[in-house]
Amino acid sequence: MTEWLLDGLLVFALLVTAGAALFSHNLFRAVVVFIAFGLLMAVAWVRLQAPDIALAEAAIGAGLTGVLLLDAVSHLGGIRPGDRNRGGRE
Amino acid sequence: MTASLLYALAGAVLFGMGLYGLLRLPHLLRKLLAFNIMGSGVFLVMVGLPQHRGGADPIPQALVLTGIVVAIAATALAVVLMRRYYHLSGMTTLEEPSPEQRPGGRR
Amino acid sequence: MMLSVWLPVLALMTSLLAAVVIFALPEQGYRLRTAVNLGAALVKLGLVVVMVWGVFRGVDYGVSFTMAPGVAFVLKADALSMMFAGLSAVLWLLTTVYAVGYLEDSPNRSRFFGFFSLCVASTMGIALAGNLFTFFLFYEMLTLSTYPLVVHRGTEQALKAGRTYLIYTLTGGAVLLLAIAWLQGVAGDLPFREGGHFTENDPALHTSLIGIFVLLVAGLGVKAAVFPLHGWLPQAMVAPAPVSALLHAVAVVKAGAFGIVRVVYNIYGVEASSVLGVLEPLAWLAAFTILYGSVRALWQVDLKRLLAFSTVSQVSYIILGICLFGPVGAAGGLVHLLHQGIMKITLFFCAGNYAETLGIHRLDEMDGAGRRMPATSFAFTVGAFGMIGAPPLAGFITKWTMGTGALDAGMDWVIAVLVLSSLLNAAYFLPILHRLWFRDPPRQWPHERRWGRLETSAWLYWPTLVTAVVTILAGVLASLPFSPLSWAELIVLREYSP
Amino acid sequence: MTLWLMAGLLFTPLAWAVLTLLTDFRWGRWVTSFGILVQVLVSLGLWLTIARDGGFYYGLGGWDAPLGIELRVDGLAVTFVLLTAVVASACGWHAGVYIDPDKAWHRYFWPLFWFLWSGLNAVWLGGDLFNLYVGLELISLSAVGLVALGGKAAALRASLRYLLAALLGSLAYLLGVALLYGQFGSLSIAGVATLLADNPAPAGSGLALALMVTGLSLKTALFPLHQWLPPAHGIAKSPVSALLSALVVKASFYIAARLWLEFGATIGSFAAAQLVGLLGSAAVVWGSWLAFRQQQLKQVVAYSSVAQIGYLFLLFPLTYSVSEAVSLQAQQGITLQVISHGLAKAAMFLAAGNLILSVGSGRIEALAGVSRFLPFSLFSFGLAGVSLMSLPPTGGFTAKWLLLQASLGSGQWWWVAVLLAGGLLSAAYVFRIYRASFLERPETDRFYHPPRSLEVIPLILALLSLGLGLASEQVLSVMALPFEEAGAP
Amino acid sequence: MMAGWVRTLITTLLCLTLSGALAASIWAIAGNPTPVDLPRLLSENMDRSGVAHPVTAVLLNFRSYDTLLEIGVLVIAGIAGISMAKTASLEDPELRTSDTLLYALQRWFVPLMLVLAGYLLWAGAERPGGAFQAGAVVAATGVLMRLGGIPMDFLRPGLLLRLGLGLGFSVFLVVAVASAIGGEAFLAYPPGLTKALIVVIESVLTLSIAMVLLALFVSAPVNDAEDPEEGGPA
Repeated sequence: MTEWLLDGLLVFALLVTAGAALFSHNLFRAVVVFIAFGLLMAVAWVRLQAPDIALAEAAIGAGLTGVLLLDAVSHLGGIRPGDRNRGGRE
Repeated sequence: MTASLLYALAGAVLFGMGLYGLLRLPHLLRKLLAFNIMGSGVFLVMVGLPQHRGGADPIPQALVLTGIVVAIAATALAVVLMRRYYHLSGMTTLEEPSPEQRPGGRR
Repeated sequence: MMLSVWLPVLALMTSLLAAVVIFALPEQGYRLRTAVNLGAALVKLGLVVVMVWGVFRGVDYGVSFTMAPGVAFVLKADALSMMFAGLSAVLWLLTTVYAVGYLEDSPNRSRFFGFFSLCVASTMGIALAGNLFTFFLFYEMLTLSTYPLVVHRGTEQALKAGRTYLIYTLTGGAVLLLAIAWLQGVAGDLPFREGGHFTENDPALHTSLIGIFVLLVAGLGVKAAVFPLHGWLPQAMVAPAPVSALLHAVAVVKAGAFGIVRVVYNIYGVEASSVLGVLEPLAWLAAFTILYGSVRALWQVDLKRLLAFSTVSQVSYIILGICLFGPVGAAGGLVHLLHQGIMKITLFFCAGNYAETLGIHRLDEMDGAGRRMPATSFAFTVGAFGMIGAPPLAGFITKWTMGTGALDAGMDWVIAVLVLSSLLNAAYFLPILHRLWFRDPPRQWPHERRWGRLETSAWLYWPTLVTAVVTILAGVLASLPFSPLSWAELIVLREYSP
Repeated sequence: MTLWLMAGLLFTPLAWAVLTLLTDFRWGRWVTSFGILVQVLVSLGLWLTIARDGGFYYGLGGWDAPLGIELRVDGLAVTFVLLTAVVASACGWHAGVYIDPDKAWHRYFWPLFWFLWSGLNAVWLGGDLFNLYVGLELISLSAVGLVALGGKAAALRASLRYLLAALLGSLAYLLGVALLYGQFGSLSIAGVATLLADNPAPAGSGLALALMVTGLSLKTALFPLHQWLPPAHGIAKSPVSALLSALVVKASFYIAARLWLEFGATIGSFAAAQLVGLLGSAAVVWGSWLAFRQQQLKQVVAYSSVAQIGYLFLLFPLTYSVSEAVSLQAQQGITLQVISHGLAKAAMFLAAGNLILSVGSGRIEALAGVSRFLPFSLFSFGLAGVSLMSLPPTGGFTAKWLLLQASLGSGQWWWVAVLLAGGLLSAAYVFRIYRASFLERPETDRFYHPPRSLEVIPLILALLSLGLGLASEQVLSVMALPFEEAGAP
Repeated sequence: MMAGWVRTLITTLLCLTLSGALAASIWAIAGNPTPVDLPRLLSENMDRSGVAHPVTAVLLNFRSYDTLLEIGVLVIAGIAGISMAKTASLEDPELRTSDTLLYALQRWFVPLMLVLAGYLLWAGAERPGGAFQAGAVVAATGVLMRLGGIPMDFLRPGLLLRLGLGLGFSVFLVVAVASAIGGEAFLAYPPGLTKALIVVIESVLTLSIAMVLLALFVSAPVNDAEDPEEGGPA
């Protein structure tokens, strides 16, 4: 039963973070939430008995992609105030 | 109903959400996030569905590993293109530039 | 025998190769290009003469290979193809000579002669095609290779005419393709065969066969300029005179008419066509076109446009002839394929001569041109009388034979059409002749050029006279073997008793 | 022997990709020309071998399907391998002359070119659903890289658009693969087809096929999913455009067609087949119309690709629940259409590149008077156009002839209208360009004359597409060879 | 054009329908048994694969062609990425992130991560882990160092970088071709050498993967060095 609860919560959290990554107003926050999504995916892979993917997801999905996107968002949207409306928020 | 199936079904929902994002969100970075979320959804279906019947299946797991590497390659390439595009056009969407924006890059 | 395989291919290749060589030659290579052109034309004429002799003795020339699943590429020489091939070989030689003179000093000659040769190659292919598929192949090639000739001058008017030409012919081609594909689906790949294929056909097929026939005639009728599909022809008059000559006398309109002959004789068969009841409406349509073209010609003020409407009228003689159920009428129609070619090319050469030497384009500028250019005007007179059907010229032979045939077939109304059309022909040609010979020349020609001893350039002078003489000979010597009439009778003989 | 040919086919492009990565553009050109030679010989050799002995399945690494990855080496696959060799070597040769070697980033052209080639070979021979996915990604990413190479903002926008469309398409395909694997536990196309033939169509596989075909249609730019194609193909450098239009879009179509032919009979439906055919027809009409409306020469050619791709999708309705003979006709017609469009479109893009190079502008009006000075490029363009108009004796004509027969034979006469109208519409846009070039302007020769080799290459391709019509029987006969079930050589 | 909300509505409906259909299909598929039992087939052949860990066996032996092409995809992305990169100094101060979180991460994590990478690589043959994970970790380390302002000149687009990009891929390729020369089929490792070869491949792959990912990260920033121009006249 606890396992079901855990799985249910995890899936719920996955969907919520995915939704937040897509629809949150602030792009920076969206990327941070996306990193959280990646970490949750890593946990999900552990639950699916796939430790290899969990490792890869943590390193690549959450880690590298996250850093790449964070770096990008800071350059695409964040630096100059004039672009905030175009870059940060759609 | 097993936990694997639950994850597979979650994958289906993630795919739909990602698809919406990819189609409707204008900002390129959002599109990229949406692509990655879609990808995660596909990977969940890929592993979750076969494992529903009998324990861990290494073959889809290996496929998903390959898929993740392809996805990161695509993402990284997209980021490079995007930043270069932004540098040259000052735009973060794929809309055709309006005439006053057309000449040259800014920054 | 190898030669029997290679002769048709060689006849085709001479002009194809000539085209390739000419495209590759530099624009300035005037002498070499002329040499290649004339050489190829002579070689081809030689090959055709050999083949005519062979076909007469009953040799089978042919080559075929499978091109795509279910269809073959077939080249075959029978009496009918040799008629068309002979016409195109003779007239190519003359027109080449003429065109060399006509286009002297004008730009883009390399392009012109290249496509000119391609055009003749297509005509040759049409003549030698052994089934509808091969026929269609060359038929479309003809469309494409004539387009650059029509728009050759590159003026707005030329490009507009080119567009009209393309819209008509490509649409016609699409309709023809549909008909051929449908026919293939109904009956398989049909080679052209004397007597046709549908002598004992299944009545269940009748509806499809009638539908296919209508589509075939519609597709071919565009090139043959049958009313109401003739609209492109008068517009295409902006092309240079040798091109008009070629389009009218040999290549395009004749390809359409020839195609209709092929369909009626070698695909459906005369008997099957008449059983299907498709010949009679076609005859009416042809008759109407004959009169319509003549009437329209009455009101033209531009010489070449007048000749164009005259062509619309004359080509339908061929179609009318083959629709007459009977060997004599058929021979009349077929012989007109040659006669009209020779007469019409004479007239166009003359029109070109007037335009090139004196700058005359319109009828009211022609006053007294007979005194300045007697030879050309003589040729024009011969051509015009031929068209009217005055004995003993070529046109008379046509009309006489067709009239006899119509009486044989019991289609008396055709006589009325022939007479009326002759009157109309006279009505638009005789005033021109009157202007040529009996009016005083103006003090100043619109744009005169002089070429020393002859009235015009030798390159333009001799072809015109030759065709005029041939027009006379074709009439006078009609009863000799190998005259157009005898050959047409040979074809009809083989057609009606295969 | 066959082993070596396979090795050459699969691995030399990859090896050359690495080799050229280490050189600069000029050296890369020499290395590439040697590689092209090897590839052409190998492709030809394999084609001849298959033409003699028939096809076979090849298990890579000694592992047969379903555990390993198997390659399906049959007549159709080697025909496309050969087509790729011809078109890619022409484009490579052209690019070597055409592309400015002094720009630093052009050194990356060659590795991307070779990766593209290897991806294409992998797709033609692929018999494994997931392996095809990786092959597709290999093609897509290298194609995107080629479009973006040294590009300006517009090129980057086009390539980003292209990238996103390609990724979306691949994901849809991959989801279908996931469903099929969940259903059958096998990734081999042949294996799944066998399983499907034995049982009635299981639930869920319909959606899998729909997802895969939709994803692949997006990558093939089927109307209305075509918007990404014209900007990308129009803005890339001409040799790249040629590669993209001639080969890259065909790769995804090829997979879709294979899937349909293997699975369609059991899990497809008449309505779905008609729908795909309808979209293809809409593509023919709409693409041609847009091509006619363009002001830029290369945009005309790019939109023409949208139209020509439309024909390919007539395969779906013309092979669904029809007789063997009709289905075969349709397949042969589509194969010919793929080949002849590949050759003709490559010729057209290369010739268009030459024309643009000489008049110094991409606009159609700029071509006025060019027919007098650049007859060769224009002639190649026109000859390729004849194939697009599907007039005889080109390969495009034979293709259309077979499709006409198939439509009439299957009773689906409504496609006839599409086939005939498509030819006329393509005539409209091709002759629009011809017309522009025939306009006479008083100026004398003001054009840059490109090197002769640039002019010869498209001419060769155009002549090949012409010759294809005359020799289609020979080409198609290789396709129809009996298939040896015997395993690896 | 359609109003924005209409498009949004249509897209929403499309995505909902798709998700629903997908879920239904998954549910339906989950109800049937699979006709092919691939995991069993795999475990039967495991002893011939040379490694103990099934995922590694699939990746580097049974389906090694996939992996080869996948590395190709990665290299392509790297090439396309560095083709956009400028040769200007990588020590551009603007590139340095002043993020304190990252700075802290860098100080503590870099050594740890390198060790982790080594472990992952070494463990790959028997336990979960392997070239991808190790490569990703190395790359992540590099990214951290880079963000901390360490220049890493070898990532400048040059021969060295290109060698690094191609290395793992070419070793893999050489093994594939060499195995064919040895008489086996492609990508079939000679018996006995399997384990050694797989370890070699894994190691160079780690290096290359890290290199590609880092190169992509480094080439993403754009500075004012020069505007790219249209190369060809097209």
